[in-house]
Amino acid sequence: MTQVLWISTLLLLLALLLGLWRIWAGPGRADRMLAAQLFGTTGVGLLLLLAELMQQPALRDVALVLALLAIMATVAFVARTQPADHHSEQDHDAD
Amino acid sequence: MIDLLLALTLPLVALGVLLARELFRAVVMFIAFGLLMALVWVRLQAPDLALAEAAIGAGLTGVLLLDALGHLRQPHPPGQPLRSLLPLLTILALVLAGALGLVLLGALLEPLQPSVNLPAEVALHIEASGVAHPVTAVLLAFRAWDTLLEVAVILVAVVVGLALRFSHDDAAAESRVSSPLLQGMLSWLLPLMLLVALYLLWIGSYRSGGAFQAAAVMAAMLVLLRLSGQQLPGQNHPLLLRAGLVGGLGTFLLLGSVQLLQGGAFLAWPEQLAGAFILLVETALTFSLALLLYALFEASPAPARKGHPPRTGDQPS
Amino acid sequence: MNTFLPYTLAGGALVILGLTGFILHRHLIRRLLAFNLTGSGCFLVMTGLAQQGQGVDAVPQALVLTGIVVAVSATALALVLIRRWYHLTGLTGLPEDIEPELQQGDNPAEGKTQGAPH
Amino acid sequence: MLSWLTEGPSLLPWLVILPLLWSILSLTAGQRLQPLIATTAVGLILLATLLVLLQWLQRGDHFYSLGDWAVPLGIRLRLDGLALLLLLLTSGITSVCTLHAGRYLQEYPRAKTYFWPLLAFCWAAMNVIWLSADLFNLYVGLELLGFSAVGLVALTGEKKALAASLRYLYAALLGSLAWLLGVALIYGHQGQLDISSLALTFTDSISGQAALALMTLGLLLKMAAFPLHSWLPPAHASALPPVSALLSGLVAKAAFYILVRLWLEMAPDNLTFSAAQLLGALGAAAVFWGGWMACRQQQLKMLVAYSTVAQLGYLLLLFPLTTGTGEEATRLAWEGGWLQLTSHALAKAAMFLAAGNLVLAMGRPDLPGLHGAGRYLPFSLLGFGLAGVSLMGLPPSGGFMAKWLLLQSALLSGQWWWILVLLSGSALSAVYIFKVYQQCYVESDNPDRFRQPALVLDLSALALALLALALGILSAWPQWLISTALPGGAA
Amino acid sequence: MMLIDLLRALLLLSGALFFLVGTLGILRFPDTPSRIHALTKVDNLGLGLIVLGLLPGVEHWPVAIKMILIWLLAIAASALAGHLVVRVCREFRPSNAGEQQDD
Repeated sequence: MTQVLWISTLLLLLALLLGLWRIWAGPGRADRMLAAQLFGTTGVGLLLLLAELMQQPALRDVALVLALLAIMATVAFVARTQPADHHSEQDHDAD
Repeated sequence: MIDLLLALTLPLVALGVLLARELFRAVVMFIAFGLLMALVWVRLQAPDLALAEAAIGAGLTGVLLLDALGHLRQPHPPGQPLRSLLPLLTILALVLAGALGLVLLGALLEPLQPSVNLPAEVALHIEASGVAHPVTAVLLAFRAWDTLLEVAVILVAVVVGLALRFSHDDAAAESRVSSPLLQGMLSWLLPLMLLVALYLLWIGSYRSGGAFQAAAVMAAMLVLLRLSGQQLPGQNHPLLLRAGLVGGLGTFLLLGSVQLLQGGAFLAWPEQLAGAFILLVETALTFSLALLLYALFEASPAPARKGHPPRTGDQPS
Repeated sequence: MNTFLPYTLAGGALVILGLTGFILHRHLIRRLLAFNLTGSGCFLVMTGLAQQGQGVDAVPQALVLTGIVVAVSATALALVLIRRWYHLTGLTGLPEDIEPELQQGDNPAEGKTQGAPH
Repeated sequence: MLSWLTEGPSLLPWLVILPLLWSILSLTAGQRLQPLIATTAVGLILLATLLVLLQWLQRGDHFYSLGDWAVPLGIRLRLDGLALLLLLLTSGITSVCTLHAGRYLQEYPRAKTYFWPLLAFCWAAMNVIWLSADLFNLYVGLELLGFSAVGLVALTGEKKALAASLRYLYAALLGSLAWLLGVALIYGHQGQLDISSLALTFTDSISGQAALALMTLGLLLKMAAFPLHSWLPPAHASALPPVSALLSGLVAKAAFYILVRLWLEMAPDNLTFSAAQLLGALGAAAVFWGGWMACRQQQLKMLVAYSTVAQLGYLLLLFPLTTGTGEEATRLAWEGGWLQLTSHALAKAAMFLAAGNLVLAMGRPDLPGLHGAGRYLPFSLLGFGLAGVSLMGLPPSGGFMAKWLLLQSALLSGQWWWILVLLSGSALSAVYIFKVYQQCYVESDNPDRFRQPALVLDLSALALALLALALGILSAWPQWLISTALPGGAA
Repeated sequence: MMLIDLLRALLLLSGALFFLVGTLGILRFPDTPSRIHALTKVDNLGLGLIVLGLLPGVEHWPVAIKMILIWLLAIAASALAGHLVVRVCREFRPSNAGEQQDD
């Protein structure tokens, strides 16, 4: 079982590195932001695996916090980083 | 294997942050760096730091930076100065970096001979500290003096932010997201965040967690609330807000002085009640630090609307 | 204990990279990023080195926690100043080319804003 | 009373608690209560300082364990003659600055609201640093000091002040990181952080040397030593005058104080002859460069700020003159160095306050604006002039006494080259101070443009200048105080 | 016991593989909407599989609830992120196409 956990952890780490490449390569801002989002989810998975592997239950709390706050960067990106002269259009958007 | 991979990735990501041509890319890379740091702290057997890094490094700092980025978008005069000095600076930086690298390599690889075994000391005295979790014991008993001053440090940063804030009219111009989906999600996400914050606060006395991590989660909750364009309850009571900001430091000082006023030492907790006192201080700190961290975000000057140049502060009358 | 060594060295590398970036970048936010990277490097060295010697140690962990909070305060403080500076001048860097040492007398920017007649 | 002084609990923590309480109260109380709070707080802090002095006279040097946790686990405060000197100096100068600011800030209603809490934090941070004996606690103290000082500089929100405060902040942050890295190395290799305990175990290792070098670099940046000084003049010149006085008089000295503690107390054996000479050479370069730049300035406050760079340079001469120079020369240099710090703190605070008054009166910040000041503003000019006497090192000022002691030490130890530095530094300061005077005595045809500053503004500058002057005559007591803290316990 | 272990191993490995494929997905798809699709679908499935694989190993039920909660949170977060970013793309397509250089 431990080996499986190790291999899964390594695979996830690999996915993490790929995600890093995605953030670097872009090309657009939206892509970078999304890649960062996925990066966070991958981190959550990694933390859950490590909690089992290292026998550290506290790591699940870390994963919980990470999952809770995962949305923050994207919301800040959408709310604030977008062109400042567009706020009026942003406000009355309906989905 | 994991350790080597992580340890190698860290400087590479740092390089990415520093070399990114577009500033936005640098900031997103930095957010990813924060997350990697959280993983590194996990591997360094420091879950408390992983928690703090996940909440502060990947959460709040990222929001602060993205928020600032949004305000710095107008084109600025091209050709930043200092072109003439740049080659000189480059050489200087490289020489410095090289020297520092050699020195550090030497220092880091030197065999360690600690004259004191502090972890053993911590284990020896943890019983008397009133809490079971070593990091909390260090923060709120053994080295409470540092923690007290650190709260003051945040307060100073907030005060400077308040002092430099633009007038309130400008603040109305800032953008926010208004999406029904976001509102719907926040209606259960925010209470959940509050719950998790309280859980972290409580669990800090015997496991990883504590005031700072709890405060960071709570601050994130307030920031999300603000980003989604909602009013904070009590936002229009400046005195209440001020009281909240100084409340943590005040409570810490007050409870720390209880023994002092009875002839004991400052920051010594009463023998039987040490655990209760620490929990009390931590609770006050959590709420106050959350407000402070939120204020770090909120106090930053809002952008001026076009045609309304910001007030430039005082002119002698 | 050897698992901690790679991180200590990575911390050292971060410090060096961050320092170089801090010196070479002119954009204030980039310098702030470099500062944060250097800070993380210092924290890694602090924890990693101590734990290499003595195993898991709560003291450096607590110190680093303090350090992280101080670093986020520093970042926020700097961002407040940077924004205010940007809104007043439209610059994202310091006016390095008007270093007082290189000028006859004093900062010309001062002369402009204060309009001191000679 | 006497028994309470000898046996009662030490009052050291109050020196930090009181300013922190002040800042909390001033942040929550309304505008009208501020003067009352400030007066009470300053009064109480002065009282506490005085009582701490009395306690020290009764029981001598002592430690105070915070939370009753012993080192190496806990943090302790340390009171010795040197810390006491700086506590007294801080209380004195800050009180006068508070007095000055109370009147001066009436012109700056917006800045006033946040000036008081920041000032209180700054005071708390200085007292933390003077009393701290723990490397990491010093880091937190340095950050608290740096942030509040940066905030004080930025307070007016003007362009110039913002640029200066940003530069100051970045320098301070870089300095703190260097310090922190040094602390990390020391903790990793030694396992403890208390300076006095480390002094017993500090070994001559690569990591030890690297840590010392890093921490020294950080502190040199923070005290604006020669090649790293460029952040200081704009920051000190663009702040409000009471802030400039505080920064130049006291805040800039904090890093030097720690530097001395570090080298002469924690790792005296690691300070080699060449390292000490190098530190001295940096100081000498600062004396020349700062003096030269001060001579070239056209703005009054920039001139005074560059003079600070020069005067801080003298302090670094302490290192070569106390390293391997024999007992008598070491003692002379030790007393001379700290006396220089004391007299410069008083004189420079006075000079910045006076310069602020002059600028306020003239309505313009440049030197030609001073024309006619000699005739119409003699009182404001007197404060400036008396402070200048001490800076130049003319008898009977404290500056003279300090330089005289340093001179004797240099003679005794055969390091004649420092004598040249001392003499030419004094000559340079004479040049820039006379340059100000010269402008003041150029006749002005238009007396109406002067506005007489309020009496309390002039008086506060004058009081500090007189103290600096009197320090030369009454130097026996401070000298004794300093000598009790001589490293190696020669006293 | 063996069967459960085998199942867990299968779940964990396929979860990790899903992550890898998902990340590759965002690497390979040509435009932002389809990349968002890859993000929200695949990585949540991956995390779900990993959580499922880990569940039999936990001793206390609150821990299991916590892990499921984490999974739900992650799903909600990436759905919301996808939604918000799509909206931004729709609004600012012209300005989003090219990269601006900030310095």
